Amino acid sequence: MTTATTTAGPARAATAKPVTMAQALNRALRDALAADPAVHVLGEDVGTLGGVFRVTDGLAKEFGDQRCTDTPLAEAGILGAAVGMAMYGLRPVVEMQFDAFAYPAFEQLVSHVARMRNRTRGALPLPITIRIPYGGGIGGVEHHSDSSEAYYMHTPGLHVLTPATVEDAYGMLRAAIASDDPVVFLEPKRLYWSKAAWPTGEPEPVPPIGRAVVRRPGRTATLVTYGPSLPVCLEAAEAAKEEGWDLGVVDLRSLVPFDEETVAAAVRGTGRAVVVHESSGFAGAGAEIAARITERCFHHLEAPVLRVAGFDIPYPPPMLERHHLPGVDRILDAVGRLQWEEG
Amino acid sequence: MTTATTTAGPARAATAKPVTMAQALNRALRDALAADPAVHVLGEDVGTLGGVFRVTDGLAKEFGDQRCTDTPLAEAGILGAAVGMAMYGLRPVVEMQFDAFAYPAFEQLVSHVARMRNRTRGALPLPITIRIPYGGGIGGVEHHSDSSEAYYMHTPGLHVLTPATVEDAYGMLRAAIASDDPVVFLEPKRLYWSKAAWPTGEPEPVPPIGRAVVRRPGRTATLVTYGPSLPVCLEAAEAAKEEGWDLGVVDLRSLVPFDEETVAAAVRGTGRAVVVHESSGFAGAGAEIAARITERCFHHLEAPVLRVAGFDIPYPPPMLERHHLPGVDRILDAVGRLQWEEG
Amino acid sequence: MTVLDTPAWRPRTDPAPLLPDAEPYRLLGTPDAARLDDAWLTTLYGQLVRGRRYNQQATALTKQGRLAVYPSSTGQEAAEVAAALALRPEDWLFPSYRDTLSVVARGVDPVEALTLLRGDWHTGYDPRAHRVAPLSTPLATQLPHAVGLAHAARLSGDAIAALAMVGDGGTSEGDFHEALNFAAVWQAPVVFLVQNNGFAISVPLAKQTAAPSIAHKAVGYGMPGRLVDGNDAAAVHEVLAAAVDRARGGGGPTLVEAVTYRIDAHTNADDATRYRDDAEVEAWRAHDPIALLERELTRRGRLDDELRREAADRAEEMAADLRRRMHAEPRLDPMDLFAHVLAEPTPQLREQRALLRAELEAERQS
Amino acid sequence: MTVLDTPAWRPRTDPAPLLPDAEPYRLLGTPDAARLDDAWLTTLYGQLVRGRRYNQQATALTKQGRLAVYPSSTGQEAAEVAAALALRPEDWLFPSYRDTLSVVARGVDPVEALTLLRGDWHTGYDPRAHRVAPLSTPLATQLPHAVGLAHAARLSGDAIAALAMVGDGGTSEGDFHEALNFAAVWQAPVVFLVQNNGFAISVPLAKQTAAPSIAHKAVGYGMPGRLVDGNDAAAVHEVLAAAVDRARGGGGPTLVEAVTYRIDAHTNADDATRYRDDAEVEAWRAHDPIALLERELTRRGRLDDELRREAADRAEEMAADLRRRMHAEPRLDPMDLFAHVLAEPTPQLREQRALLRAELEAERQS
Ligand SMILES: Cc1ncc(C[n+]2csc(CCOP(=O)(O)OP(=O)(O)O)c2C)c(N)n1
Ligand SMILES: Cc1ncc(C[n+]2csc(CCOP(=O)(O)OP(=O)(O)O)c2C)c(N)n1
Ligand SMILES: [Mg+2]
Ligand SMILES: [Mg+2]
Repeated sequence: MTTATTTAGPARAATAKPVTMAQALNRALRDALAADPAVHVLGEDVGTLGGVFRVTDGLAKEFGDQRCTDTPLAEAGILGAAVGMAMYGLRPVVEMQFDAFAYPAFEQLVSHVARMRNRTRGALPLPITIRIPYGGGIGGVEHHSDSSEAYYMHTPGLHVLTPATVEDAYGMLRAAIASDDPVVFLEPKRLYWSKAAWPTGEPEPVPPIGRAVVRRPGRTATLVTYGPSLPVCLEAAEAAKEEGWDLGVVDLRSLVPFDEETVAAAVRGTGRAVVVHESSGFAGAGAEIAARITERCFHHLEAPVLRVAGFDIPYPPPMLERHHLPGVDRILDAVGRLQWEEG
Repeated sequence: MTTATTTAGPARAATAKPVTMAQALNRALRDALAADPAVHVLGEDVGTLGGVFRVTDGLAKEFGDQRCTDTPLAEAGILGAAVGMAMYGLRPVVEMQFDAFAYPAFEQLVSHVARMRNRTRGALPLPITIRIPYGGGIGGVEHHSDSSEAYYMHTPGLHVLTPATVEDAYGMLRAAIASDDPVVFLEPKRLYWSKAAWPTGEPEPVPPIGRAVVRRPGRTATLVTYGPSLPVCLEAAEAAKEEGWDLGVVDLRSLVPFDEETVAAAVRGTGRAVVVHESSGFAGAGAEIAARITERCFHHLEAPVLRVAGFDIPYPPPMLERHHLPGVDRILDAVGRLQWEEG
Repeated sequence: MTVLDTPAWRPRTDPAPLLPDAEPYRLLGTPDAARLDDAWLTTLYGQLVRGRRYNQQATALTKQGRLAVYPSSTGQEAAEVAAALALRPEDWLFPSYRDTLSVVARGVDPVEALTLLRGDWHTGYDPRAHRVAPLSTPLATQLPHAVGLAHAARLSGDAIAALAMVGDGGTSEGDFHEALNFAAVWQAPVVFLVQNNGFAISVPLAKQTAAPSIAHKAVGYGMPGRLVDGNDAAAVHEVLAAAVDRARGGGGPTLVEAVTYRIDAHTNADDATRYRDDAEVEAWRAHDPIALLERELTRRGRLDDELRREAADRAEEMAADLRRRMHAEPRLDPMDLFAHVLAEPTPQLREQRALLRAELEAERQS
Repeated sequence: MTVLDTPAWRPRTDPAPLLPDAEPYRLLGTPDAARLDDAWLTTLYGQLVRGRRYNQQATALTKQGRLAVYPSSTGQEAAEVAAALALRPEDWLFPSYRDTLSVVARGVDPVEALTLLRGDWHTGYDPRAHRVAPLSTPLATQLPHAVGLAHAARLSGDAIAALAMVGDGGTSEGDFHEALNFAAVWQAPVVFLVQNNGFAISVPLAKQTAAPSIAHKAVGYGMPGRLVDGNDAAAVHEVLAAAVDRARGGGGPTLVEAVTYRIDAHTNADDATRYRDDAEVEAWRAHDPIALLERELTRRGRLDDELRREAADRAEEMAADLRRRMHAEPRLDPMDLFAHVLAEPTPQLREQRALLRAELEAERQS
């Protein structure tokens, strides 16, 4: 398993070359474009510029601007056009430049992308991948740090994926593009520059969509998290050793489908869980995760499943964001409250 | 308390005149327009036609088409214009014709309406009321039966209200319009024609936003619900008597702010709760409600809080919707599972 | 050096040829109609009579509770039919929610075309088999789909075109704008047909746009705008066919505004007397698309009783068949709710499916 | 009876006067410049020099880590300044995210105008006090706000206008379309200023629209479109002031396209060499807005060393003040996160506020 350098991953063989998550995503797109002529990348600035995060760097040059296309500046138009392209048999991979700039496409997403297969009894599946850089922690000004996963999770007919490691970024994006269903692919902005040793030779095979992974086993309590909060949770788990706590960490990877089995098994083993994510807590992803864990594991729980999430406030300006984002201390405080509930 | 005729409400004094929820909403708008010249109603077909549900019937005639305005057909434009009107000091009341047709305005809602006060440190509060007829059960074709409350609940900076009785419809809409903050006001379509005796004389005073109400006390378990599902829950509670169950029913009314006190008190009294709503369950309102109840009442719970919600599917066509909507049997089955968990 | 010498400023397109004529293009009743052959007019006539009958029958079916709702296109049959006939089989049609008639004229089974409005499912036909996009209600959202599909066809080297339909009200939506802009920038083989029928539910055109005409919007995208009498089936067909050919041949998109009138209420559930005078409706009845064709055929001495009866009979057969089949209960399987949500159901969907199955089982047994 | 006699079809507006001229309007360097008085040109000159210096200083502050990011309007100072000066105090300005300079030229404190980009809060000034809407990044979304505000003012009987700014890229968004349409239908007193600076980040105008010009979009809404040399401060000001006066007087909205060029990269974080040639930039430098003014002043014998020095000095003072104040740490209070979410915090927010307060307390003590 490759983990981001911010996390305590095992060292790689010396031959492996360190690669950022952005580069891994770029490679996934390149490999997908090379493997299947139906794959088309489109979005704002994805062509000549290579994307504002350089995730599409070089693709237009290598595959031509008809395979990797700079569109006019209109997100509903981009996604709507992708729907038509998919109806014709292509596999569009759309980039939304930032999380908050995906909102103009919300109607197309909810009313069409998510429903076309069902509407047509399977006659018109829409193999569209919608890449959205999301989340905060990069000092972005207003509207550049939203976490919008809950909106997508609540929309039936979509897959919602979010990688937390360099290796997963590659594999999961390949899986998303290979899927015959629409996938909202959420890329944690602040992990774009996280690095990991890249396997020499071919990248690892495409993982199945819908499998969570235990990043760290533990006996005291389980942290359930995903995307940008994984490194924070791993750090918290390290720090927890000082308190004598052995914390497990589950990385969901796939928010839809949701891997109840893996999560429930981990939580049953500890009887205590904290769900961690940076988007606002109220009616957020953590609500579903906590409710579901409780439904499945009630009689194994020693304490209520707690949530550590962003506050229920508009995303703060850069200079204040650290107070909003779940950090190690806030996570450990929550774990502490779990202990206390035991008494 | 006035309840919809579909529910077993107490009979009113003979002098009281039966009124539908649509009429009560109409009266709330009329009274608000009369009381405050800053109030302006706008939307598609709200003027001459009086709205497709007749909620704005007669307003243009009485107050002129500058106070109740037919707009061009563009929801983002409508809500965006309302933002500007509110910036100038007006109190716009916007109608979105149907739930799914509010999605084009999603960016304006999330990126501006919900954030303007915070963005400007309180200098630009936006007293906008966004009325959205929502939910199914009226035989509507695709895109006419969505329940979108979870999207709005997850968006910090908004109030989210939904009345379930004729009397609340009046009072809550008045409260929404009186609020200095934006309110998403969700009107349960299938209760538009529900009737209640209307108090003679002046309508009841404006209730505070953010208060749930116990519609029915109970000792066996608590049903927590809102909007279109309230009558169903009351019916289920009636039917449950046959099983020897005494079910309490809490009507949330206000999804944001969320009245934890009232809900927690009710659930602590029974130790068992089922959350009922018709929108899709996954990452839906019920997830937050269940998670929050569990956090607050864990040591009082005899069983996990269960959810009875719409399936995680696109809203079905009219001829199949009854299989999707939570009905009395499905609710009682869930209550039965609570009992079973006890063992 | 002036700004004109600088690289960013170039008048890239001459606006003049993009502007529509001042008056809607007409053929029927004009000298130009001479070039239309009788057989073609007879065909159009039969289609329009059939279309009118379809609208009437479908409206009747709402009264009988066989349709949830029906947005009639009575008065608009010329544009509805011409749109379908302007296309080759390999082209694609993107109807708006009112355009059931176009869908039927394109060859979709009249019953399957009504699935959405009947309420047994959302789409009743296979869009790929007919090259007809699903009928769907979110206004203007189908327009970017048409652009994307047309663009994809062009990328694939297929010489086809897409025809996308929308109402006057729908032109106010952002999606209209984005679609037209994409189409022009990509030179996608797509034709946009706006049926300006005077109303968006109750809202008259004057409250919808202040433009000289909807066709004038074209110049802002750099595509030609064409204005046509929407009740003149021959004229609409000619304009659309030319635009579709041009698109197919790589000439880029066109915006066509067909000026017409919605004779019936918005849907069977609407009360049009709330917002318009009967006098206006009557004025438009005098310009009825079928009557226009009849006058042309009469002028040519082609409209005899036989032709009338023949058209009426064929329409009646269609209506009878529709009635009969719509009165039969549709096949319904509640388990279909889970059949097509995703290629592979999620674990959560599997659980919910099992719950429903158990409920149905219990229902059957009780 | 023809379709033209029917009630729904009326050519409501003559399109001809709505169409922009074929070439951008210019004043500086033309015989018409004679009517401009020296004092006015001197004022403009001082403002432009100051504006250029502001752009440079703000860009420098990004390198020093004092701003999160800065989208420079170097090369666009003419339009930025003219927009602010075309307004009366009671009018409203709706800037796009790049228009810090307009905001400052309107009188907002240069430091408060940078709050968003500095990152200590989202908006640093009181929009109502200055009648300047917040700077905000979702493109084109400010345009319907401007329409709504202008409409509200008109309903309130106040004779004011709103000026809304947007980039060429922003014109592709649905909100642009919806805003212009609402404005024209409502005859709202609003003027739309599109700064066509050739690029939307890396995307050149040719990939953004195929229209003859952006100003040509106006006709599709039934409002006049005006094309102006965006680097000619006097011309932009004249066109905008006329449009604003017209709007204020009840004449309805106008769309103005100012043709200009973004000399700097998109922001300090962008690498413009990836998508454009230096040659193009150099060509535009020859048409620099300050140089255009200097040439005009020189022609008049008004540009002496004193005027130059005076302008440079005043600009330098502003820059020094900006530097000094931006190097001071901004006042930050984490508890502000909860201060303005809603008028009354929800119980949930109160709980979260208490949590943060406790954390901060613990931090202080450790
Ligand atoms: C996005 C969206 N908003 C609102 C509606 C509700 N609605 C259905 S039809 C209609 C009027 C449409 O008018 P027009 O586009 O002129 O088409 P017509 O009905 O005249 O064929 C409206 C407002 C909708 N279907 N979609
Ligand atoms: C809705 C939305 N989509 C995407 C972006 C990301 N973005 C920021 S600036 C920009 C380009 C804007 O170009 P233009 O409108 O021409 O203005 P300019 O930058 O040239 O001033 C883009 C795509 C955004 N801010 N908002
Ligand atoms: Mg219409
Ligand atoms: Mg630009």
